[in-house]
Amino acid sequence: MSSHPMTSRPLYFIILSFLFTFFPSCGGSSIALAQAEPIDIATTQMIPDSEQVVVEPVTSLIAADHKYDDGGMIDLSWVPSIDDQLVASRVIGYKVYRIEDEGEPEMISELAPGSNTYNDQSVERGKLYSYFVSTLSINAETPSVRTAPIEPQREWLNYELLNVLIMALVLGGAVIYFIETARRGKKLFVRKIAGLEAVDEAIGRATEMGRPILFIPGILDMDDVQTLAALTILGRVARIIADYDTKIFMPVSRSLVMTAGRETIKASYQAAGRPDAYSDDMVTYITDEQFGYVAAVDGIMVREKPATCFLLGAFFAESLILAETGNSVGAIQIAGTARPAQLPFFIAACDFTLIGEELFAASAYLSGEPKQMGSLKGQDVGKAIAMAAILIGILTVTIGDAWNVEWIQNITTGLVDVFSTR
Amino acid sequence: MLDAAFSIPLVALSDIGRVISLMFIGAGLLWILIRSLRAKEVDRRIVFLFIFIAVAAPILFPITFQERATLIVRKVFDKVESLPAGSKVLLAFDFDPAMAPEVQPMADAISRHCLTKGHNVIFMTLWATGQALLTQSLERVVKGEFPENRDGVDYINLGFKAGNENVLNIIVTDFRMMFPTDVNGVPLDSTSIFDDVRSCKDLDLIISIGGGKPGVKEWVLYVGDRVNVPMGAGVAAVVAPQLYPYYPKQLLGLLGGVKGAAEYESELVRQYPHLEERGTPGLRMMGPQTLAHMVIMAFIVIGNISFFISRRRERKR
Amino acid sequence: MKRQVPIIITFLIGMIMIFSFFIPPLEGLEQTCSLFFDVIAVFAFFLGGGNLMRIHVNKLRRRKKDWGFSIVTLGGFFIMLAAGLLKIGNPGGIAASPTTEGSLLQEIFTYVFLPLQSTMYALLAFFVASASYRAFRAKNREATILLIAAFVILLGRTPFGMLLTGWIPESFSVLQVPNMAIWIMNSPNLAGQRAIMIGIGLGVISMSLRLILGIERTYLGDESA
Amino acid sequence: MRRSTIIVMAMVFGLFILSWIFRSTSLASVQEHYLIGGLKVTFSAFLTLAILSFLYKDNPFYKFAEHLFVGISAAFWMSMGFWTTIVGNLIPRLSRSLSEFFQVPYQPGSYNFVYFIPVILGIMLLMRLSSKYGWFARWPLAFIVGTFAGLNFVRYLRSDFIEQVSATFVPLLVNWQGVGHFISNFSLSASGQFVAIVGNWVIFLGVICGIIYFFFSKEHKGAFGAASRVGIWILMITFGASFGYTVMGRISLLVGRITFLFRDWLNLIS
Repeated sequence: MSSHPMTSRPLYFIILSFLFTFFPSCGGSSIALAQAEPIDIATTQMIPDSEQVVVEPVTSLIAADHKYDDGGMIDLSWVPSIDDQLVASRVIGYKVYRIEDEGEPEMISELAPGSNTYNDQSVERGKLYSYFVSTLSINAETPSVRTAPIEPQREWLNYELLNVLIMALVLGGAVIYFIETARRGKKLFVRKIAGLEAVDEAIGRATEMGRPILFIPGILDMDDVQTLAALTILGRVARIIADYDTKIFMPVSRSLVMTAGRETIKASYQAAGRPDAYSDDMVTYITDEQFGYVAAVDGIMVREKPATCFLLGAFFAESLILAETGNSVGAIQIAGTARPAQLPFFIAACDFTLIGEELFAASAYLSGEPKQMGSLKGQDVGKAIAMAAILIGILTVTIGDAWNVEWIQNITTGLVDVFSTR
Repeated sequence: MLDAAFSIPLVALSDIGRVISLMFIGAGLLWILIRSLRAKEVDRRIVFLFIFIAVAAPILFPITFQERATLIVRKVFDKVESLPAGSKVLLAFDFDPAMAPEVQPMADAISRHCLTKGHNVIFMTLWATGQALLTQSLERVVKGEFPENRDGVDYINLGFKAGNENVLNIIVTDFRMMFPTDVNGVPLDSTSIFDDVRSCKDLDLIISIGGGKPGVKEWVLYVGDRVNVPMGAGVAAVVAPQLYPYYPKQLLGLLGGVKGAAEYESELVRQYPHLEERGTPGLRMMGPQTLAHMVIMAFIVIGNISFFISRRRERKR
Repeated sequence: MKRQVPIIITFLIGMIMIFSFFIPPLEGLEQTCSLFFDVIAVFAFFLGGGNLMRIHVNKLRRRKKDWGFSIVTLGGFFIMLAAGLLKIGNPGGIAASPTTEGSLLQEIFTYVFLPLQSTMYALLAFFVASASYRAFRAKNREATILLIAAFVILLGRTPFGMLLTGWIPESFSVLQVPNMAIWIMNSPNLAGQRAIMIGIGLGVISMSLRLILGIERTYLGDESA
Repeated sequence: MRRSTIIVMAMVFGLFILSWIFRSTSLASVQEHYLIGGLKVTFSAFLTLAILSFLYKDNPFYKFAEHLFVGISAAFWMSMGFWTTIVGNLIPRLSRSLSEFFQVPYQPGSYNFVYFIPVILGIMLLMRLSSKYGWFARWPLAFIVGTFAGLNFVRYLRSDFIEQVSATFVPLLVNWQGVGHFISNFSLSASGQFVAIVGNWVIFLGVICGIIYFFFSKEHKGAFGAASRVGIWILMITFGASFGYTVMGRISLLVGRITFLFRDWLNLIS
């Protein structure tokens, strides 16, 4: 269950609830403290008093509007009955009752012993609710006092996530700013990426050997960043292939990737001035099913014996199956993925591997497009923020912890608040 | 190296099959080593054959080991153990038959543990193929071993919905919008297990068992971090390392691969000895695992020896 | 129509999804969009099936290489479709879960789909073995580091590590292989994974932004726009 | 066909029949439909071996299994999607009579007409099958991309960026009570202070250097270059750990298959 503010800051809320009880009109009474009101509910059962196990009621029952929602929740909290013990408890549970717009009490939930909170998610805005909780023994029920009526409130901004919003604006702003800078013609620097020079060499090798090139863009759809990066690199590869007049073969596992792949290769062939050499057969769709696709690509590899394999995009378990099969037919392999789990296999089994973000950087580097270069630079701003925050955070935590310096500990708390949403 | 190392358990094991298969594997590795030393290629099919034998032999002649739960596994166990009976636990079976040998043992162990403790378990899956597996699991573990538990009261099977993360994004605030009925067409409103459950906020524990996408990562991103419900996870070994950054803040614990399952099972059997006869597939799988690991390590060593020898020869030229 | 409308749709939906995160009253709209997505996702499955059919019918018609196997694919496809979509052989009839125990769909799943998929995946065990023999070599410093880390984890994940190094006294217990493995997982592995996670996270964030703002349009298939 | 091919085919076929007979006789005492039961198990075993045969070399049996798999899986996803989501979530909101036909509880609502939107978008997606009206599919595609981009933007920002930064705030001097205490309690115990301190230092330097390695807009020279080199070492340890961890998973997959062959098919183990 989500812990709500009242359990952590009781004093603050008691003062507030005190205020609201006396001045219910001030600022939308969102907290209702239990009031002593008689409750007429048929709890007494037909058992002589002497045999009834009467337990103490819960105390300090508070109903408060749930913060930062659309006005659909009310939080309840209370101090459990003093008879609610871990060992030999006489309390067998609690029942939560709700009274809607001064109507009849309605039992809305039964809770286990030890419970001290409840989150009512079935309330509506514009209605008044009051609650009471009764403590159950094996044969009796003791109701608590009733809370004052409360109306759930709607909030327009989730202030708990303000830090996320600010960070989103900062990072988004940085990305957009650098894209615009790059568009205006400013040259942005991207460091050299090992393995990229190998692309030309690998294509040349395929030409010499007279064998085809296999391009696998991963197994995810067009909504995955890695697939898009792979297609950008494909554009470049296809351009060189068109010049060399080598065969390219691209089996895909998503129909949308098939269309995008065809358009990309077609565009490259056109740019190379050889639109006639292009054919739709270069890109074929196989199946969406992961291992069905792998089975088919494996088959293609051993039958067509490509000289070069590009494995760029989002890969899962198939990474090693493809890389090892490619290796067994003697292909040079250039791989790249941002799936950390598959990287070790690519690093081991392929000739060149683009590690994680290098895949995105490579696509920016090859295309030289302002949008890609700019966002790469924008992401570096994010990394700088992360590094700075980590550095300060670690230093303050270390000093604050080791020598108990209070003001430094306060900095840590502040920093944790900024970089935490829980 | 292998034979010497295995001499300790071998003293106790008199089974001839075990001895013969171990000797066979040892001799074979020696043969590969000698071939490699002479700088001769070893066909990959021979390597394949070896790994097949190394896995098959301990299945035919079981070797078992003791396990002790590591902290990261024990935290999940302790959480399930410490919740009071009747707590609402959601178990997500986000895997397909391909991954099942690896994660099914932990799915079974956790299901057993939850039902033994008397928790109310909600089963669901984000994988279409997961629903068919879920049906099998329920038949075997829930209906087979806990016949007194009632569908809709003590457990419920919500089944599969298409949409991956978007399914999670809806149930995080409203189960009924995504699942008007359970897998058998019974409306959620008519089941007592959902009386008090409107959204993921009302759960006491979520355990996602998976290994692909959508899987544990999506659960953390879309549900765990949003509602602050404790989340545990059981995953295929391949994704476990990349989930470590979420532990312990965003995930309370993590079971990685068959070893995670074996550790959980050992803890479960220690606490509830009567569950041992229900099967401990994770622990049993550790035998073949160990032998295969030894063979793979031997391969790495042999591969590197031959690599250094060939490099030295090249340098001499 | 062809280009502008999709860009507007992406922008609107993307913005709704982002802002509903911060503005509680928008949550309902976000949920509805998510549900729409789930429905469209099913149509994507149908698209997959349609594409498959088209390709294999084409293959058959043109008598391409290995066209005989296309009959197998189409046969499997239609049998499964009959069992699944029409619920043929489902004891519970139309109202029952498609995967009811004993239904034709569940039977095909158990005896055809399951062995095929899991064996395909199990091939990995062989490839891991051949890769470790062939490829995991201490070629340079980086590869050596990778190798050593892998070796410690391999050893530490089996009961064997304890057998070999269990004798090391408590005051040096980090040198016991299982403890070393745990330490690697909890410290350097965590650090590396976190660095990758932060990097990729930022990549996803900036890509999402580019998609929503219409800067990135590759997915529409027009490079020029 | 060559003669050897025919012989192999005949042998496989013969073995298949043999296995069917054996399996059926052993099931005869337990099952009513023992002939079908025997066929089912034999056929699964045949498919298992057909895929495994690829390890030796590509062959018609593998091709058969591969093509069968492709067809079955596509139809499986279609069926599941149709029954769970279209019938489960869409039809109850759209039509009372269809709900009655499919026997699902109808959910009336005054805004239910909006659920025609995904249907229309879905149909537009299917238009991709036509080459003339294929461009209509861009609309649902834009919807898909927009949903994902929006959802991922905030969630990755929170879980994989913001939370990860604060999770890295680890003390570099764990349980610090002075140098004297540190030296007198020095040990290499796995739960000791020294190991914890080293661990946190590695986390600190590892995360920073790892991020530096992925820093693309600055040349990796000097101190920056050195840090990036440490970064790649940390990444290599990470990948090594991943590899070591994964081997186990991959082996268990094979254990699963071999167990099936030995237990369900050959009856060698119980």
